[in-house]
Amino acid sequence: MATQVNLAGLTKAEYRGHPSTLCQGCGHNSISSQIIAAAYELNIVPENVVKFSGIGCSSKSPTYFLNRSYGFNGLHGRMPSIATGAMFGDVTLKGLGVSGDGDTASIGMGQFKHMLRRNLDFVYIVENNGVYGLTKGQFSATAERGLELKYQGTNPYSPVDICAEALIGGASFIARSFAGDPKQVKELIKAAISHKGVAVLDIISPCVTFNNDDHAMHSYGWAKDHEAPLHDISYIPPREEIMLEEEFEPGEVREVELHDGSQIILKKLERDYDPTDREAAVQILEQAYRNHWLITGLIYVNTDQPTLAEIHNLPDEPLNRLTADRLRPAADTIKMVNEMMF
Amino acid sequence: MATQVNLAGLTKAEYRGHPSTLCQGCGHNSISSQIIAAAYELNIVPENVVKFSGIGCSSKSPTYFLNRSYGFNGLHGRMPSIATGAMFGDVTLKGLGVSGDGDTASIGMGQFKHMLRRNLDFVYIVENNGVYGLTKGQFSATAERGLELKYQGTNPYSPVDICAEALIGGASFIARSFAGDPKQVKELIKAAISHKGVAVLDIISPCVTFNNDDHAMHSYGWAKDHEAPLHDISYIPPREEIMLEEEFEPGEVREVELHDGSQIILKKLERDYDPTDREAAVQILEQAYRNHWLITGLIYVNTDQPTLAEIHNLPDEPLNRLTADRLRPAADTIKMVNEMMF
Amino acid sequence: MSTVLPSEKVSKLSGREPIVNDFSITVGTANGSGSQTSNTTLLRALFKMGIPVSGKNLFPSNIQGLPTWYTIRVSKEGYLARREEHEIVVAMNPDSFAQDLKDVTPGGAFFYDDSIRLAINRDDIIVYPMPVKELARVVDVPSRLRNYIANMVYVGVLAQMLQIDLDKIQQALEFHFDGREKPVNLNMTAVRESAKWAAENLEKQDPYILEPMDKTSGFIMTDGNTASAIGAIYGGVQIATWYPITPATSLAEKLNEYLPKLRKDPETGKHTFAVLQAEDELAAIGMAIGAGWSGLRSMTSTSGPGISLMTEFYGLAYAAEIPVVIWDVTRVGPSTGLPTRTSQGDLIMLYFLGHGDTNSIILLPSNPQECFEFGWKAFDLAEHWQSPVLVMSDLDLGMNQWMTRPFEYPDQPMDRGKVLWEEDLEELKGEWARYLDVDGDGIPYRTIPGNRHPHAAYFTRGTGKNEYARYTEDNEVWERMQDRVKMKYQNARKTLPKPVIEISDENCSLGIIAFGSTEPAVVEARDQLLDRHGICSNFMRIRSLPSSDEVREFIERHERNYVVELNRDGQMHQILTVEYPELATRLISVAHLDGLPLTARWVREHILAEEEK
Amino acid sequence: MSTVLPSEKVSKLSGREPIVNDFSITVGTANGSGSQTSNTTLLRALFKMGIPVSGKNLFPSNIQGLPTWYTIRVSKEGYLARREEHEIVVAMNPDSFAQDLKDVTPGGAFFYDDSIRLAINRDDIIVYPMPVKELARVVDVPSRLRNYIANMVYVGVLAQMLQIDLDKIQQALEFHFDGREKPVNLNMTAVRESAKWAAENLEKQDPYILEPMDKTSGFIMTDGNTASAIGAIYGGVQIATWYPITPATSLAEKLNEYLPKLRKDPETGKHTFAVLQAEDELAAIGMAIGAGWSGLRSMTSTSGPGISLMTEFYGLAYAAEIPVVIWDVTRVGPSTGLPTRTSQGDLIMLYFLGHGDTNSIILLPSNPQECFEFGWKAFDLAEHWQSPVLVMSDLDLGMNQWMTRPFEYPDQPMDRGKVLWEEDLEELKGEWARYLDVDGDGIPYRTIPGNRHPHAAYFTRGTGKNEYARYTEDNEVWERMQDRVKMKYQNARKTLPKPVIEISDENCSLGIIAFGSTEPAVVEARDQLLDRHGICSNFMRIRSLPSSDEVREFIERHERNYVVELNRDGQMHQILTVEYPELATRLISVAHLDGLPLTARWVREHILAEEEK
Ligand SMILES: Cc1ncc(C[n+]2csc(CCOP(=O)(O)OP(=O)(O)O)c2C)c(N)n1
Ligand SMILES: Cc1ncc(C[n+]2csc(CCOP(=O)(O)OP(=O)(O)O)c2C)c(N)n1
Ligand code: SF4
Ligand code: SF4
Ligand SMILES: [Mg+2]
Ligand SMILES: [Mg+2]
Repeated sequence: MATQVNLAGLTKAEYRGHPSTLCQGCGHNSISSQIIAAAYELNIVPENVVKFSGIGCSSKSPTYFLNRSYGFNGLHGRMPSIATGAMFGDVTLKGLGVSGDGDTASIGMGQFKHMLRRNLDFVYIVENNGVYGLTKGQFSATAERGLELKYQGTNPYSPVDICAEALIGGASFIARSFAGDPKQVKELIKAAISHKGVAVLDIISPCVTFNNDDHAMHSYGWAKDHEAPLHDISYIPPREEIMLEEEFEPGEVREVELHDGSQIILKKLERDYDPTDREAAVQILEQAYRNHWLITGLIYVNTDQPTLAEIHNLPDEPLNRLTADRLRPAADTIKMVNEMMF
Repeated sequence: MATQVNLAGLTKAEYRGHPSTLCQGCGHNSISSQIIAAAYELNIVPENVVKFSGIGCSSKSPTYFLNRSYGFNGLHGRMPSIATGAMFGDVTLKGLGVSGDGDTASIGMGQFKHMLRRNLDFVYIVENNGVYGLTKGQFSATAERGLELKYQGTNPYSPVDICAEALIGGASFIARSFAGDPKQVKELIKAAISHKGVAVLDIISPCVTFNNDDHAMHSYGWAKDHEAPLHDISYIPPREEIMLEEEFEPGEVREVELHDGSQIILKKLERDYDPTDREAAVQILEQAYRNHWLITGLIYVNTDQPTLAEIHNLPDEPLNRLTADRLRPAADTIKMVNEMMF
Repeated sequence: MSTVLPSEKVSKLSGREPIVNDFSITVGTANGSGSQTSNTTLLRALFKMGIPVSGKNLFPSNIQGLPTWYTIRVSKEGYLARREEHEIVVAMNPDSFAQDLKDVTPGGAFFYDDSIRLAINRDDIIVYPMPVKELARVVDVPSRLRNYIANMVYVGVLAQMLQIDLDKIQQALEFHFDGREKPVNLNMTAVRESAKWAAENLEKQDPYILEPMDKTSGFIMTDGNTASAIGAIYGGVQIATWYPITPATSLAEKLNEYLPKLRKDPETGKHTFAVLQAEDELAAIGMAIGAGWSGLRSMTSTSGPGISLMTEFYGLAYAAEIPVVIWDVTRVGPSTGLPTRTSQGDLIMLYFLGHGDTNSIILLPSNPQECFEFGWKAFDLAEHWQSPVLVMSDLDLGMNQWMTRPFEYPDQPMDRGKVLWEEDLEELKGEWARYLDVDGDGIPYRTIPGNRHPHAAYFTRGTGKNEYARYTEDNEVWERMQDRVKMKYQNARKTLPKPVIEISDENCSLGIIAFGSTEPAVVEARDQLLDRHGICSNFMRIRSLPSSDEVREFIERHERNYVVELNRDGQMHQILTVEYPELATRLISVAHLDGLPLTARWVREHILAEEEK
Repeated sequence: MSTVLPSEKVSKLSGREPIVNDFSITVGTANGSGSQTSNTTLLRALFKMGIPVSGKNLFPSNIQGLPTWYTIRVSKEGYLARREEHEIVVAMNPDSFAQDLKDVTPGGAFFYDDSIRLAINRDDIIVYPMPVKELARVVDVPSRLRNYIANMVYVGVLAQMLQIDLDKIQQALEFHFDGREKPVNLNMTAVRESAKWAAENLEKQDPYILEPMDKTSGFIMTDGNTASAIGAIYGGVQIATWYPITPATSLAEKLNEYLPKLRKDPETGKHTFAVLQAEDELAAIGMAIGAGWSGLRSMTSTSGPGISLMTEFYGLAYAAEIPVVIWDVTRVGPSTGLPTRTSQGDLIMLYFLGHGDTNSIILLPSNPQECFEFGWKAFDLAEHWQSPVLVMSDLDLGMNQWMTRPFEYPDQPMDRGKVLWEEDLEELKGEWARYLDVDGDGIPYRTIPGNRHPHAAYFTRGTGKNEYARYTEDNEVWERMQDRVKMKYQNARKTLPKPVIEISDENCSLGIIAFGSTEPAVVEARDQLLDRHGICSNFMRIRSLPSSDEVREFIERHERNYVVELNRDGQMHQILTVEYPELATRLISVAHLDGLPLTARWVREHILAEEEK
């Protein structure tokens, strides 16, 4: 029997990475699997993706998927700047970054916020476990007030809400999900990859070693019990007939068309949530924050914001392939330049 | 004729600083004057205030008021951390910081946000001119998209909204004002000083040298034309009879009582705005941002949030006056400690 | 006495001369499997038997699953350095089994978990399979504790085969579990049962045995970070700010643990201290500087990447003359480096920290006792000299258990430096100037926020200022201020901890210079050089920088001074060259870095090679 | 020829021998009052008259109002260094009037705005009041331009009194206003009218006059930051990231100005470059490193505080072997320092930048022409050696106007280093390893993101890795990798810009060593030492670190080598001591820092003092 390949002619194995060295059961591992699945199903050529991360358990995970993609494991909290610079090299590449809650919301807050303002064309995944995994269990900035950890006592500070920060900071695609909801994670990753601009995915990803008590808000137990999806989400690739398993009544779904012609289909659940309405997004996040709701799904999307490459008026031709004659002004210009001096 | 003194027995001159070396007409100078006026009218003893700043024209201004207060002109973007550490020295002191939009929202974003989470008891004034004054006219992170500056071209990025950042970041007192509205600035400073917790004042403070074209959103012209106060604000000191110039109909004013018993009286203007309602605050800021409204006044206040000193269970007695015998464990403990080892 | 077999029987069984109290035991396990408990239990039991021991943990940057090793060296001579030989190896991890097997010294003993079904292709060693799974089942614990119990099996087996006193193991467990009976009993049961199994089923064939001695009395066993934290508490620390980073994390965590015990205010129940986890190192040092400025004994602890981030702030504290203590528990750089390996590689960076012309005061503890001592002394120096004080420890010193002399209560009263309070200003009629060198020692007087005297307040900045703390860009004032500050550091030299000097031979022309955690390797290497090669040497351990006259004199006294250190570029050698250019040709660098603690062998061989040139 | 009075008449009037083309003019104004235009106009007019000139701006850290000085030195000998004497002083600012008056050299001339009603208490100088307000009124401009015109008054008066060619002033103004007629005419009117007024009302009594020469042909006049920016453009810069900071800001702003002129894509109108203002220096260097990694010619420019913040990232670029160019336009440290004063104080920090063991490649330009040259060369070196390259300029060099040789078109093709693209990998059948030293020079091969060959991709990290870029914590691999990297830097020495050496006297035992912007002071001091004191000297200007054999040879050749520099601690002296410990005793430090550019006098006196010891 022939191994199954996707439209890019690749087997799923060709999307894998090295074996994970994270703890068994770590949420980060599930997310890696969904990145692999999403890339495979999107028929992406791995060479067209570049991976980034900061420092942390989460930031190790780019080693565990897409072995055939370039990767840059940078400094703690500084993934955004490295990615921003790197993405100028070849605008035909897609950037995908994995960070942690400490990496993004503690040391990395400044760079995170400023990357959003620039609308770098980039998928920014926060594997959010409310704790510093790699340094063994200190509070991160997303830890809920009142959380108790073994060697740290009780967290006295109010938590950073990554999605609210992203929204106020000007991100053009914002979603929240939970590592224990693989289907939603996968569909959101697909949509994020297709989105043109910065896509922030705040994924609750439990740390089974240091922060998985059932009453902890980043634990499997709590998240399973409290997850409240805004909608049922499906991603439809461009130019594909909409073939969903079920038929919908009119008004039962919302559709968001992305730049490449793909579509996000949002099937209504309890409420009729419109993720293109910034004010609605502000409000739902505020309510969720106050009431400790774990709302998941696509919170906000704006398909019109110019990306950093557009702002800088870059050509499609990769800058990193320009030859010396395109980069160095011709010899005869030097006279003119000297004359421009005095 | 005797010079006039306040209840602290001080003349207004005793609240002054050195002569300003800022440009004539700079908004920052007006704010310094209002700090002086507020401190004088509050009968504060200058020795009970500690001043902080980062680096910038704005950050120079602590030299220009309250000469008899300690001051620390720190590093660019790092006022929050210095202030946080310093305020542990003596919790009976009031901290007052002046920063710029570059200092706070560009390089200082991370520290700014994290200071808010800790709810340091501190007045944090951002003298917001949308530009880097001291380095001669580059875009700051609060510059509006589309702003044109002489040597910099057109700003392509969406601006940081200091008040929205403060709100999402968990600040317990948030106000916006305009240096050209001295009365409001003064009343807000008084209220901020009386507030227990972090008070963020985002004051539009035009840079007359580098960003004062009438169409620029941080100019005098634009701000004068667009200022839309949420209410008419007056501060009433604790234990003072409410003696306002006018009488109010019931329902015409809102009152907010601060921790020291002082009151903020908000006289309704167009809308009935409740600054203790976080959701309303989120909404008004979102609307203002979208529609380029310069709403001013007290945007949000929460008088219940524990301060950093409370969180750390500090005594009222200044830590920096503890003598050696209170700091060094007694000689007889060393044996016990060695036994605690193995 | 509860050792199961008497030692006579052992030596007969092995047929070789017994090797007593002079070998190394290495245990290979998987990270996060709880072997830390069993290894330190072994270590502590040996320590309580009076045998000099040291333990080195070699662990990966990983939370769970990757191979980890723990080496216990027993040395009747009292040598504490790492050795490269592993006479006894315990293999608990299939992933490192092959490596572990290879590592056994010929003639050594190999204990292994018999559920690992891998080939044993050596016949020059003694092999002992252990039915770990079965033995672990003797105690009934929840599955998450199963691993811990499994690790107790090798403790029991080794106890039997090497003759470790089970009472001492019990003591170690009681210490570990803070006296809680239940875990102690559970673990002891596993140990006893395993020992019993070994007594009944294994035949001693190797020559290694442990015998009680009395060479550990007068010592305690602890790690450097614990010692540093407790030392800081005896220094009266009031605020400690930090950001998690291996190997510095436990220093702050130990402050959290011991401060409430040693410093709670009996009357109010309030805290007269604060330990604050900052959002990053920039903030951590900013807070510490703010606190130092406002008169608190203030510190921050970090490792290399954090120091890099603190660079700008260090310069501010230097220029504004603010006391603050900065601990750098070093790991392998550059950049992110190997976060779980040891190194002395940050030294020269600390020495030249900050842009522009700066100076540094650096303390260099060598053992936990000194971590304690410098823990309190650093505050005195910082406040006395109105300066940031850097203390450089390292992963080996900070995180491993060391046999060390007990902590000594500070022998000096607290030195709070030149601080003027209200009454002082009253006396001076308010006449004072923040940056005026009144006493000619380069140290000005300062006041502290909260001082309510109307002339107390001053304005602090990094930029140009005059004696009265007023802003100025006057070039002469600038130079005057900078020269005073430099003079201050020249004066500081004399008051910093002096080097420890050992002149074994007045006529010897060979000096060896070291600092920090490499001391044990050098001490041992010196003995070997003398005993095996007849090469005499004198020894100097530098304990602070900038260095004092004693350092110069030591160098002058010797034709050849080997500067031994654990970094690639010989950074102390570079610093001494800068401090004593006229003696540069007497200094020879002996430096390398591979992330492991230095061994006597490496030191000996490299000095020998130079000597033979 | 439009000078109003012939020079004969002047010398008669003054009654003293004329002093021609050899004096300094200092103008005191208030910051932000627009005097920059008139001062550079004067400077440029003199330059166009063929007289060697240099201009030094002494400005406060302030936008408007505080005293500012501009000194123009004219030197028929071609000396460009700062002098301490001010023969001609123009006082436009009441706040600095007293100081300005004091500063005039005895016998010198003092021009002042006669609306300043302050006492003139000197009779050893010539005094010329100027009715600035009245004269400024001759042109009708909006009030915000009034100041600019007022400053043109002294240009006109000086033109008349010192005999500056008005045509040259016109040329200078045309350059300044980019040929726009209206402002040129307005300003010229003010100049002419003021000159006319002076001719009619002032009597020349001082001996200072300017005469045309031809000693500036073959030179251009520009500032170092402009030259650095244009040099970078000829180096093919693709991304420049920055954060505003004096004195580096104009480097980035000049990139913004010249890149569209020199590098727009004629066909698409798209940009093949990006200049990006980051949120801070941490982000600026992070972006530059990311871009360098992805194959772009990438740079960032900053000053001391920014370098401090970049420390951690520098270490990452070092360890991950990523090409990136970092300009440090230095100012006075430490900490915030004096942001508008010059210094060479960051050198040793750059040399040891980053925690752990690191190495640096540092280029040290001395003049704008060299800023241009190193502007492009830095990229070649960075890509060739797969390393960050630091270029240290300073405020004096970067922001002041310098007479300099014209920019020379690069004499070498671009060196993109060892990069493998798809076709290369095809040929190698995908067999390559990112960190393998194939050629024995320490430089491995790299591929670049976007390379679509299925074996192209690799994973980049600062931490331990093997030749195949796979993560490892193996100690031997670590040491091997670090030793290769160190070897790479040893090899780099030979390819960096060589020192400029001037052996004036084969038998002379005195060497003088300098670098960067202090060269003119040293050149002049050497002449003075020889002419006035008969002391010979040879000269070496170091242009890069680590240094090459030529540096060693120069030091070896001289008994006494004075290392002259503009910092407090003698940092180049420290570095040379570390690089050549065996020659340490031949090196003597001659260093100081007060924020002002070095003068020949200071250098001469300090060398003399040492020589007389
Ligand atoms: C500058 C710096 N400071 C501190 C560290 C230590 N450090 C490594 S990972 C980490 C926290 C990671 O937490 P998070 O981002 O939440 O990732 P997780 O491990 O929880 O997935 C820290 C503090 C570092 N590598 N660099
Ligand atoms: C680390 C560092 N980077 C850059 C600078 C240079 N710098 C000084 S002030 C300033 C911007 C100030 O802007 P803002 O905070 O808006 O204050 P304003 O002058 O507009 O009041 C900058 C970039 C610095 N001092 N330190
Ligand atoms: S420590 Fe936590 S975050 Fe890290 S790998 Fe283990 S479970 Fe995951
Ligand atoms: S430059 Fe702008 S911000 Fe600075 S002092 Fe002048 S007006 Fe104020
Ligand atoms: Mg985390
Ligand atoms: Mg500003």
